[in-house]
Order: sequence, then C-alpha cells, then structure tokens
Amino acid sequence: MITLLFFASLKEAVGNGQMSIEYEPITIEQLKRQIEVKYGVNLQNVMVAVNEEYAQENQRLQPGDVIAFIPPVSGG
Amino acid sequence: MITLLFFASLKEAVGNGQMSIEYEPITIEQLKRQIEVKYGVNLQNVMVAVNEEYAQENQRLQPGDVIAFIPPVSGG
Amino acid sequence: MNETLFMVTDQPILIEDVVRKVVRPEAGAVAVFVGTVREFTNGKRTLFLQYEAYTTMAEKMLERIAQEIKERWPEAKTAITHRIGKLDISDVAVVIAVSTPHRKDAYEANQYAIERIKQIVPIWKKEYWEDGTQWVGNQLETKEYPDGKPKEEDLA
Amino acid sequence: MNETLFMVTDQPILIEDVVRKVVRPEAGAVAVFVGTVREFTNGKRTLFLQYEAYTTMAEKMLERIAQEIKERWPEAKTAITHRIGKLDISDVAVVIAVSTPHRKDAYEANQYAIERIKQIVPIWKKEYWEDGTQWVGNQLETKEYPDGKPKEEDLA
Repeated sequence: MITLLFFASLKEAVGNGQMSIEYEPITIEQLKRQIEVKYGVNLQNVMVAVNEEYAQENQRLQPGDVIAFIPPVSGG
Repeated sequence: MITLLFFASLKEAVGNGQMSIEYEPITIEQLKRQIEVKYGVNLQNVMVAVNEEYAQENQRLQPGDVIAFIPPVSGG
Repeated sequence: MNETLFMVTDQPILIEDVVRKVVRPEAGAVAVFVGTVREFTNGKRTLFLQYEAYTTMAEKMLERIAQEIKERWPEAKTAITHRIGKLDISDVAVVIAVSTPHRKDAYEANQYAIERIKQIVPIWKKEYWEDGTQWVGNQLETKEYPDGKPKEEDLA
Repeated sequence: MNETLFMVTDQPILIEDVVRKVVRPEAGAVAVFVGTVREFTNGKRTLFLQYEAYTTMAEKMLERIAQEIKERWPEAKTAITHRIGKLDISDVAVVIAVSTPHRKDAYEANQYAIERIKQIVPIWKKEYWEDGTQWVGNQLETKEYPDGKPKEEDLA
C-alpha cells in the first residue's frame, strides 16, 4: 500500500486529506499524472515529499511509502 | 550656578557624580580644561551634554545649565 | 537537552519561551523574528487566517533549516515555533530566535531562516476576507511567483 | 498612547512587553534584538556586569534613534528597553523591537538601532572579572576605538 497526503488547496480540491492506494512500481511523475487525471487538479507547481523528505520526480515508489503533495508553501 | 554630572569611570575618578559650580561665561572646552586640571582626568574622548543634548566644544555656558560629562558609552 | 527547538503548535506562542531556548553564556546577541497577522495585504482587508501544516515534516524542515544555519554560522543556535489553526489580526504566527556570540551573525542567520521557511516548510495559510477565502501560495517577498500556486479554476 | 516606548529600567525586561508595544494591524513583521550578558569576551570570563545610565538623557536618545529610524523607514515603529544595575550572565540587557509592514525593513531598522545605541545613548557597563573590574568603552563591533575610552591610569 501507498499512503497519499494532500494539503491546503489540494486537500480541498481532492476532497480528502489522506487516502491509500495499491502499490505500483511507478515514479512520482507518473503518480502525479494519475492524480491529475483522476481528480482534475494541476500538480505542476506541487512538490512531493516521500516519507517526509522532498523527492525528485523520477524517484520510484516503494511499498509503504507515504507520499505528500505539497502546494507552494506560505508559512512564516 | 552650573550643575556638573559625571558618569561611570569619570564619576569614580572625580569621586562624585554631581556637583555645583559658580556660573562663568566660558565655553565647554574651557570648562573641560578646568576639570582636567582640577581632577587630573583626561576628557579628550569625553562627550559633553548640555541639558541632555550633546553640545559642541565651543558652546558657551548659560546660567542654570546642567553639564554632563559622557565617557564613551557601552550600552546595548 | 529536552527542549523542543522546532515546534508547530496550535497554541499561542510565547516569545519569551522561544528566546530562552537559545540564550546561553557564550552568546551575547539574540536576533528574533516575530511574524504577525497583517490586516491589509495589497489593499485588501484580511479578517483572519487559518494555518495548516504537515506537522511532522514541518518540524523536520525547521530542524533542517537550523542545520543549514549551523553550516554557515557555526556558532549559531536556532529555535523556531510556528503556530497553526485560526489566527486573528496581530496574532503571532511564527517566532524565530537565533543566538550568536556577535550580533551581525544573528541578524543574518535569522533572515536566512525566514527565507527558507517560506521555501521549504510545509505550512499553508488561508486568507479569509469579507468577500471570500483563498489559500495563499508562495509569498517570498524577494521574488514574484505568479504561477507559484494552483489556480482556483484548476482546483475546482 | 500611554505606553512608554523608550525605557531605562532597573527591573528585568520582559521581551513580550516590548514587542507588544509595536505590534499593530498594518505590520506583519517585528524584528527584535535581545542583548544578553556574555560570559567570555576575548577569552576573559565575566562574572557579572553593572550598568549605569544617565537615565533621562538615555531615554531621550532612544527616542531620537526611533525618530531617525522613522526618517529612513517611515512605516517603522520602534520600542526599546534597556536595563541597568547588576546583571548576571545571560540576563537580558536590552530589547529592541521594530515593526514594519515588510520584514526586510524591520531587520535593517533594528540593526540601525543597536548601532546607534552603542554610539549615542549614555549607558555604561562595568565588567566584573575574577581579578578586577573595568568600565567598558566604546564597543562597536564594526570599528575599533583603541583610544575610545579614558585609560585607567588617566583616571587614577
């Protein structure tokens, strides 16, 4: 299983902050395309963290990964 | 009368933080020379405030002035 | 040390507490940044804000920023607390405290910290106005990112 | 406003109090400088400090610094409290808080304030070491003033 986390505007757009999906040996980039299609969201400027560390688009998912979609941050 | 105020190292050197002297129509520079001679102190790097405002050496005393001798400051 | 130097909390922040974490005998200077909720931004009046965080990761990123500071200013000690939840005008959203032996380093390291917070720490704010709401994207004042946030229509 | 923005006090300083004086709806950033008593200076151990002030003039000069800041950064609001009397290691000697709408100004104005304090505010500190004491002269870190203070022998 893979855990997906959505925050802020994305959470509202997806309608859910957290969900689980079946593990597939795909890259983050591929996962982003799937999400975009499924939820009609634009992830172009969205960073992705794998297990709480920012990850490159070409990183491949591992079983048990927690994948967070991080829209441009606005803390401070 | 003129009130003289001494602070920090100068206060210790002069042995007194405050004293009164007779008014004389002299400049601050002349007053400094008098103090230096009388108390054996060096006022070369000492700023002078007249009535709580920094003053130039050529300013002339006025009756009732409060003259403060201000060694290099070290607040903060 | 049991103190938590890097915190995301839903409670009001006491500036004194954050500063105390970095005060130490070898440091003579603490530069502190206090970010408060501003009422007007670009002429538009904010009623209140709602902050959301990916808390566990945000605290990790705050710690990473402190490590980056340590690499650049080896004598610096950093503590950061960021508040989340509903914040009213003038409420304190973030406190950054950096202590160093000499003050110039403290100011520089502190500015570095706030810039980095606005780049990498997963915290978001939602503005509530009289006529609507919006999640705010990248707010780096040094640089404009017109495309730095998903557009409302993309998220509908 | 009844608050005293510029204070010299013999009581411990609450950072929160000084910051609160400058927090306001139009300001989103407060830069704060907290000066604490450092234990070691040039390798020499300080036991404690004694601060003395020409209090009435010092408060006037703090206010003048705030006016100078206002001329350079018109949107800034400044509050400064300086403590005098006996201070132990890590005690807070001075707190400078400057609020501005945008943070860069707050940092710059704050740095300006501490530099000016070290130039024109009549406050002096006396260091107490294990083997003696000394009134400290000009301590501007940006510039050396080897002749910036009366020599001990001149004062004997």
